[in-house]
Amino acid sequence: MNITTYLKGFFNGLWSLLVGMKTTLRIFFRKKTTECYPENRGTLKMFDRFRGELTLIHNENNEHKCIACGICELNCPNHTIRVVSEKITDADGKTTRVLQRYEYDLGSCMFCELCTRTCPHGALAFTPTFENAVYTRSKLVLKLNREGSKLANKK
Amino acid sequence: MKYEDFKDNEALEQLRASGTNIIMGSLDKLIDWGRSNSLWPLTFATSCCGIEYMAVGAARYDFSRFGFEVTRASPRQSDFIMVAGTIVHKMAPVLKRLYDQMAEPKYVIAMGACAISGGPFKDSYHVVNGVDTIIPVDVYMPGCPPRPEALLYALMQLQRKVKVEKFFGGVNRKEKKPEITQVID
Amino acid sequence: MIALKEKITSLVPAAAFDEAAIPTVTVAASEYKQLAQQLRNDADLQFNYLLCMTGMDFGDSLGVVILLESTTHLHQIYVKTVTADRENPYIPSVSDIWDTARINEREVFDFFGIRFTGHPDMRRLFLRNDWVGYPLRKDYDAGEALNPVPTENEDIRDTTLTYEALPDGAIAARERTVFESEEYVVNVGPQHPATHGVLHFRVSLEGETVKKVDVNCGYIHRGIEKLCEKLTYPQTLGYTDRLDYLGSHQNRHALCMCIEEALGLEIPDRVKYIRTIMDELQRLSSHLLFWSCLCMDLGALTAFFYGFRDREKVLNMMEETTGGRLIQNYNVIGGVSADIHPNLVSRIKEFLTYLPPMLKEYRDVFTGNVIAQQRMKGIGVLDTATAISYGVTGPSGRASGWACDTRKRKPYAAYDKVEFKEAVRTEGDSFARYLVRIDEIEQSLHILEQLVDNIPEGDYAVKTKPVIKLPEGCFFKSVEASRGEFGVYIESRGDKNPYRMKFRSPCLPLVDVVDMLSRDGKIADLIAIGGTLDYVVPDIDR
Amino acid sequence: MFDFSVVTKWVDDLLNGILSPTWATFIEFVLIGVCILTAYAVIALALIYIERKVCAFFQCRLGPNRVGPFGLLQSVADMFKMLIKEIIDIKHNDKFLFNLAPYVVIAASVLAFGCIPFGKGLHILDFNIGIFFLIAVSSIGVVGILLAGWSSNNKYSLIGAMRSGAQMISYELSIGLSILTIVIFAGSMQLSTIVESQANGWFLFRGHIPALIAFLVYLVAGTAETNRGPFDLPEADSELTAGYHTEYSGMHFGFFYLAEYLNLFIVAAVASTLFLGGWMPLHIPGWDGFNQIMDYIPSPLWFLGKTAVMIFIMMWFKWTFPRLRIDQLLRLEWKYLLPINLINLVLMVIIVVFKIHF
Repeated sequence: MNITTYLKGFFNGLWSLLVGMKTTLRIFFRKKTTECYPENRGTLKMFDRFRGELTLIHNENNEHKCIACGICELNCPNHTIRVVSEKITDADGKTTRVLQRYEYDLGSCMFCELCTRTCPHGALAFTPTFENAVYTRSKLVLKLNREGSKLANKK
Repeated sequence: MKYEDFKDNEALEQLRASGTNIIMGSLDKLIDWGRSNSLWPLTFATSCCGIEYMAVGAARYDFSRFGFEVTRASPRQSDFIMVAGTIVHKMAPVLKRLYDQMAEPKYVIAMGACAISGGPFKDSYHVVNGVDTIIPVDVYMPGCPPRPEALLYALMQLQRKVKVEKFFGGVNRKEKKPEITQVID
Repeated sequence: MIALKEKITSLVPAAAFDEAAIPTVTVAASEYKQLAQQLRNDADLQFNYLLCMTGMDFGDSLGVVILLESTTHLHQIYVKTVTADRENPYIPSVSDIWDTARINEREVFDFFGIRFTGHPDMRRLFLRNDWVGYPLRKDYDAGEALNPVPTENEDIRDTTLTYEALPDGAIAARERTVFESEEYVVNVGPQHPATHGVLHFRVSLEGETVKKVDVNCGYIHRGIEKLCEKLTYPQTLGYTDRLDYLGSHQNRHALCMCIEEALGLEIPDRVKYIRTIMDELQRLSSHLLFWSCLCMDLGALTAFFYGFRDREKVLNMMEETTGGRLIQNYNVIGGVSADIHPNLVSRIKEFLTYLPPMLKEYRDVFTGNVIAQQRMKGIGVLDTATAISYGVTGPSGRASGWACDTRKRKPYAAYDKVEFKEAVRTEGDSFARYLVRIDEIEQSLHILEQLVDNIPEGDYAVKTKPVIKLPEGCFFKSVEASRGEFGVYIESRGDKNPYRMKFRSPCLPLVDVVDMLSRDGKIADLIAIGGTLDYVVPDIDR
Repeated sequence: MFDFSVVTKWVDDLLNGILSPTWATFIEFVLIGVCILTAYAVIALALIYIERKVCAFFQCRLGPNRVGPFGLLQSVADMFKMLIKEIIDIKHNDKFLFNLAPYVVIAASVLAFGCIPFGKGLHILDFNIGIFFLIAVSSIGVVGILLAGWSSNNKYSLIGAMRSGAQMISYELSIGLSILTIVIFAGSMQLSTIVESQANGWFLFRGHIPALIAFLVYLVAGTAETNRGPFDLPEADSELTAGYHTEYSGMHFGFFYLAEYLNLFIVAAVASTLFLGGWMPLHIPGWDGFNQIMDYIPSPLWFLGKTAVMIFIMMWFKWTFPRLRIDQLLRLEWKYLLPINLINLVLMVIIVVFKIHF
């Protein structure tokens, strides 16, 4: 190593360090990019397509569209959904399957959307909620059909 | 965030109710304030959730606002372990050991479906169905992977849990003292 | 194709030749090695790149299917060999012909219990040494009773077995030492900040100098391949996202294309464009993450945040359209799950002007930095022939002078309609690997620029049958994922679930070369090499 | 300019007036001990907060802002937690040395801390070989680190400690030589004399190029001495998990943590004392009005201000550069800094002998 390469290497190295320091200092005074959750909770809006948790869509009359066919349960790759139904015979002697409990384990859902995509009646949807952390495991197994809800009449 | 906005307050009230001690109450409050605001995570991630965990540390979400950014690579110095990702059979004893190596008080957050229940890989021959079968879990955070805000929410839930703990009063964590092991070197 | 057939039948008359898009040669185990050697060395064939090795359980027999490719002639061939003995299956090893076979044969041994004679290191690769049974065999019982969750750490052995086929047909087992008892062996991992997940290196040190590295995988082996055998095709899609989660869209793209090709589905141009755009966005996010993590590994903590700051912008774009930040879940069989979001085009355009100044910042902070350069230049040099032999693809392969970009070699989606440069460098060191990725960020921007205004009108998906059944046969399709060639191999028996689904992981070869590259370097070099190879552990372990 | 020796004198007289000399001295010891430890803790906590805020700003984020106003109480919360965190007892280690090591480290930094002149008359230890004493005691710290690494019975710790040893011994040379340059210039090793002799201009300006070079070398070597990035090899997160303090938990780790920040403060304080005039206000010969205005600013403020600037520069280093490799680290010292320093020393001697300084 001769003296010129020694010095050249030294000063080039020094220069590159100074360039780096200049850049970081510039960023030091730049506006920060942090979003302040939870302070911004009021204004925070998820993207429409974001999948937070599965819901059974209920209309204002507390009616849903699930006929308890079980296609979603069948399509779910890891048994996240359990559809409990019962057969009810009405006055005319016609037997229909009625949804009793729509169980959904939020703690094992992989959000693959196969349930919503294969549902023949469009009864399911993902909502963009994300504040779901809890202290007890059992609270993550949700019952999706609301209390007293019933099947919406087809029009 | 207001108290009512949080989920699962019932579990919190249960904790609060146990082992009240009025005299030491204010000292407890001070300690809890310190602990809850200085939760240092262990640098630990196994899969996808780990990337979201990094994203929370990065500029956009920045968990340093809460004082969580001092991620320690050594379990001895960290306060909680974020189980971010699938835990498989081969990893299970390692996780257990990491947990044992941590100093009290220590907390566990199960992040994502894999850590809660095995998630997508529930049926696999090599996946542990939920880390709560190996170590006690304080907060369950669903999602696959949970988004960064959900992670911050879970951290706040953990803070709330820490805040109702009693240092001098009753013992909330009924656990026997773990055996002492060496850091995996 | 005829030439290939003639050539092979002349070489090994006993081989059965099956013509298809990719021809298959079936040979007996006794002739397998000889055929492999000839395929590799014959001037007209030159199958120098072992793309994919799949262990198979055919029901009555066990076997191996290897997919070979020639980097000069660009032809491909499957070589299949079987052994009927399920109790003590032996197949000759080809690890001395293709280096990458070494780790792949260990994987096959781990999953199927096939022992390879002549292989230097027949240890389990993913599962624990005390694991009972071979999980990917069809008769394996996956119950908890056989293999409960262990409570004790694995007793890691310092010795390994190698099997030798004696001339009289008998098999002799010999013990070989991995680490001598007096070596100073440090465990880097499984929980270590620089292994990018749960990878376990056992490093033999002499002071600061690394003497030997033994890779111990499997701390995130989730058994995806076995899971897929029980799932229907649409259900398997979700699992590809979770292999290499930084290339989730690309992985899924490969699987979708493989299934679509097998079904003979015609994919609309719009879908191809959308998929290409999302692929490139994914590549951007992955490379930005690579940059961040490398900087962090080398101790430049601030740079990590710059990379993530810009990556968030990419994630925003993807999330708005696909609904997922990391796990995209966007490709479906026959198209994509939803049309692109109306904002996507404008967001991409905004990003195209946003990123270049940031790239300059990267240069100032890290690329040009004398410390960073000295830590990467000349460190971990991988030459072209070795890279091919080890099957090191992607940016790491290209840094070694191997033009291995699948987008150029086997164009898919809309890659034949765009113009871009394949970033190839010849130095083969860590710095070259780093620069290739920086170049690829620029090329990705360039591709996006060409595509974003020209997305053709049309459907975003074609209708498929409710139950998808693939015709009988084997199918392979590969894409250029962020870390290399990601391939999907499906063996179908005409059912609604695959008989065997194998993912060609781009990261497995990467972790395989760590030992070779980091020998006689410093501990810090090991970190730099690991960082620039940029493997994702769940992709290795699957 | 207010002289703090008035206050100390007053306290001394008061105590001697009402107590026997032995008791008075004893109480003075206790008082000073309490003061120094309080100052130590407060400065360390403040520095931890500042570091976290500064690094956040370099990284386009906000940093702690939820605990107390602007997150000011963040490090206080950390302290509370650390104080009651379990101290794990480890099997198969050298118990005595393992428990001793953090105290050695903290004692070394407290001793060094005691030498620093905070303001006019605000001095704890001031004797004729002050700077020599400071160098000597601050190097005790490395013993603590080596002990910690050795006694932990952990391979990472051992590698970290060995790195630290190599690093400290090398960079001690540069620190010593660059300080020697200034000692030649000042003609004294007493810190108060060094500060006093900068009344007409700081050494950085008066000493021509050699002083500037010595300053830069001192900055680099000082950063290395504190084990901070880009020289944080002994605890390199991504290589050795936590280096020599991997096995330490609770307050024992807290001592290492505090000592790291205090060493940062000490290095910065010494830099400002030697090169930037310590507590001496900025005086420009001839500008009497300006000098008088400068004198109105209390001397501790001057000192802390200069130290703060130095600390910021060292944080700036840490948050910009990647970590060096061990061979680069040693090459930088032995091939660049040491030769430069030696030449610089000769230059300084020439300048002093021929009196060509300001």
